Amino acid sequence: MATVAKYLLGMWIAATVVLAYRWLPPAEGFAVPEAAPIVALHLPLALVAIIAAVVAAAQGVRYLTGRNLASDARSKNAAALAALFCLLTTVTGSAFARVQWGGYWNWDPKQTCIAILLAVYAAYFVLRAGVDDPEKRAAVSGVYIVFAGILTPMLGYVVPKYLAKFSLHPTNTQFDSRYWTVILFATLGFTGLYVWMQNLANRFDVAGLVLQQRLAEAEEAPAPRLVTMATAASGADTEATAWTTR
Amino acid sequence: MSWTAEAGAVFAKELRTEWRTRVALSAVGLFALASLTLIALSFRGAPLTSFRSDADRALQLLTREAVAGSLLWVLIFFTAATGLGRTFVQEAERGTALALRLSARATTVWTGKYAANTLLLLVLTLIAAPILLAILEVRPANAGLLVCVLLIGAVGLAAVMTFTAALVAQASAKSGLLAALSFPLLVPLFLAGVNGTKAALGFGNEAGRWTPALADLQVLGSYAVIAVTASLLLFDFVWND
Amino acid sequence: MDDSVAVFGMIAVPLLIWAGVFAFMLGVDRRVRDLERRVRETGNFREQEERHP
Amino acid sequence: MDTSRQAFLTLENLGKSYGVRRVLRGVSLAVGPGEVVSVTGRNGSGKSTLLKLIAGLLRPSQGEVSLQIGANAKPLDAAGRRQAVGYAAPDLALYDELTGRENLLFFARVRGRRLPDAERRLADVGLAGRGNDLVRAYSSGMRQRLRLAFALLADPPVLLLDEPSLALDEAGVALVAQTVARHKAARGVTLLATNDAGEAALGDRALVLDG
Repeated sequence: MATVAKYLLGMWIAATVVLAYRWLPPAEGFAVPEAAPIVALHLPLALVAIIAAVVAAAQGVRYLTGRNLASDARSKNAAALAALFCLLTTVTGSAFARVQWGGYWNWDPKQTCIAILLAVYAAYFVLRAGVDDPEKRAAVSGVYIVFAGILTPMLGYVVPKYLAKFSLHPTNTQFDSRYWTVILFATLGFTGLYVWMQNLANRFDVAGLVLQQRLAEAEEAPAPRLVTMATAASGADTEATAWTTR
Repeated sequence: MSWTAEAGAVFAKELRTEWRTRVALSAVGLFALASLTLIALSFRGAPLTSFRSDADRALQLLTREAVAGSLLWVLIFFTAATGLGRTFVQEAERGTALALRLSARATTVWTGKYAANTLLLLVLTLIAAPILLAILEVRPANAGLLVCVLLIGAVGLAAVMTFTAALVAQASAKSGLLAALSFPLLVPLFLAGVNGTKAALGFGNEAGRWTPALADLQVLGSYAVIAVTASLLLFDFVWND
Repeated sequence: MDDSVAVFGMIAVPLLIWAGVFAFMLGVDRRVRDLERRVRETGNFREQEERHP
Repeated sequence: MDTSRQAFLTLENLGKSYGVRRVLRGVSLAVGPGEVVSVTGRNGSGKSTLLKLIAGLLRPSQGEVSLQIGANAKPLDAAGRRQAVGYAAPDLALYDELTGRENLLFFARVRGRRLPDAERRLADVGLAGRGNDLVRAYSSGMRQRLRLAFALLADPPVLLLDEPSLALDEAGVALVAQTVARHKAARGVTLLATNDAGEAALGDRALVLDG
């Protein structure tokens, strides 16, 4: 990523933070007006978590078809970042719940989905740690993340249906245009941050793979040799006969 | 169609080997027995009240129907996680997986084992459920509905468990992995399952009508279809890798 | 007066956090670029004194 | 074996590595109908890995396995190779909870084939009359004989035997030699992974993996 892009991203997110805290009016629906910025940052974090989840599943499919360990590394990195953003979403969500309703958890449908997604990635990394051969680990992880990618979207439909009646969270908070502007800014900013992190993690892993490849090639391994039995039997080929007596 | 004959051969083999060793059956049976005993002990003193629609919401959640509906699914999930993993783990450890991979297609292997696991899960559920209901003194308002919910739920649960068990068989540290891997994927099934079971027991449905649980049955049904399809699509990558 | 201090505090903390994260990211970015340069330069892996594990 | 079922096996620079650890490197070999090749080398030189790669049980890290059944047929993919080879190895096991016959019947049915001659096949490997006993009660020698019966189950054009004489008595070793000779006479392709000099001598050629 070009250096100018990095600094632009840095300023963009800083500007978003300032906007969130200074420019946002305290929405009337909230008991604590200062809680407004957290909401404006909470939603974008969830969106980026889902973007990372999609990338993780897509790279999983790419590994299963292409069998290139770099795809597996990208899938793993995307999964790690998805877990990170899920965690940030859950933390900001419960911080907001704490400020708004006193409880750290209020079974808000969207928040519950993100927390379950976090559990998927926790399980993913436990599975990854359990397999040692890199290729088998890549295959098993790829399959699990694609299988999860098929089953988890249902959460978006099922969880709101069942948890709606518990949730204290006004499901359709009315955001005025300024909120949506900050949410858009924050989403773009966090997406940029995610892309930057993913890029760095991928390049780090790829460099590791290249070194590993060289290490394997550098290793001296005697080349296999084909010996015809006729010579061995007649004893003309000393190595072959030497081999029979071993 | 030869495909079903081959899957049938795997299914028959699973039943025969399981019947001769009863490894999974005993693991599942003992686990369920232990859980049921613990539940019986913990609820022995305080008989729960029955559901009454006029009671306020918080009290309603503590009624027999609600507790039984939830505990049943906790029991089913953890008992399944104890017994259903055995089939692949044993094949991998013994080396019979090699012989099977040389002889059978991945989909027939999964289908045969899935059918055997579903049967095991149904046997467990249809034995443990009545005992649990007896312990909590719950008479289901609509027994037919209860069986439907448990049946369709078991079909979906066994699919995810069988698929994940094949992944676990490839890992070195296996203990507890099946529950950890399968639980986050099963949340939609549990939500619908618990809700449907409660409705069948009479929670918010004293008359035992079918309509309150129709949506749950639909969720359970579509979940099972998606889980089975996904398993058939992806199993080749697990089995032959 | 104290109102602006409080408000300033409200913004300062998140900004400080972001500045920290940003600095960390720049650090990681440089280390990855160094690693890539080292990998490119060392055509033959053997003489490299610091062996990759 | 009629010509349409004769096998042509070609390995091009075949290699397998587990992460950094390279197990097999640069194996190139062509084996035609009626040929027997012994694969030798010290422990860990990749003998078993090579056979598993050919059988389609492992995915190559480098190079290619090409197996054609019939002179100008197209090479089989890994799934096709799994079905076309007869494979037996020490780490391959059959079901302890099933009898010898039940094992053979199961592995035939799961291939979508009937097995009318189960008795004959058991007798061929010296297990006549033991078909009704659970494999759990089999000695290691008897298990090895059943593995040979398993490998021959589909009358495969290619036979891959990894240390076939393991735990076999005098008669067992003779059985292996006879099986290899019969498969060679039937113009099949045979590969024997072994460190036993006598067994390796069954091969027309030897591929020495540790050079």
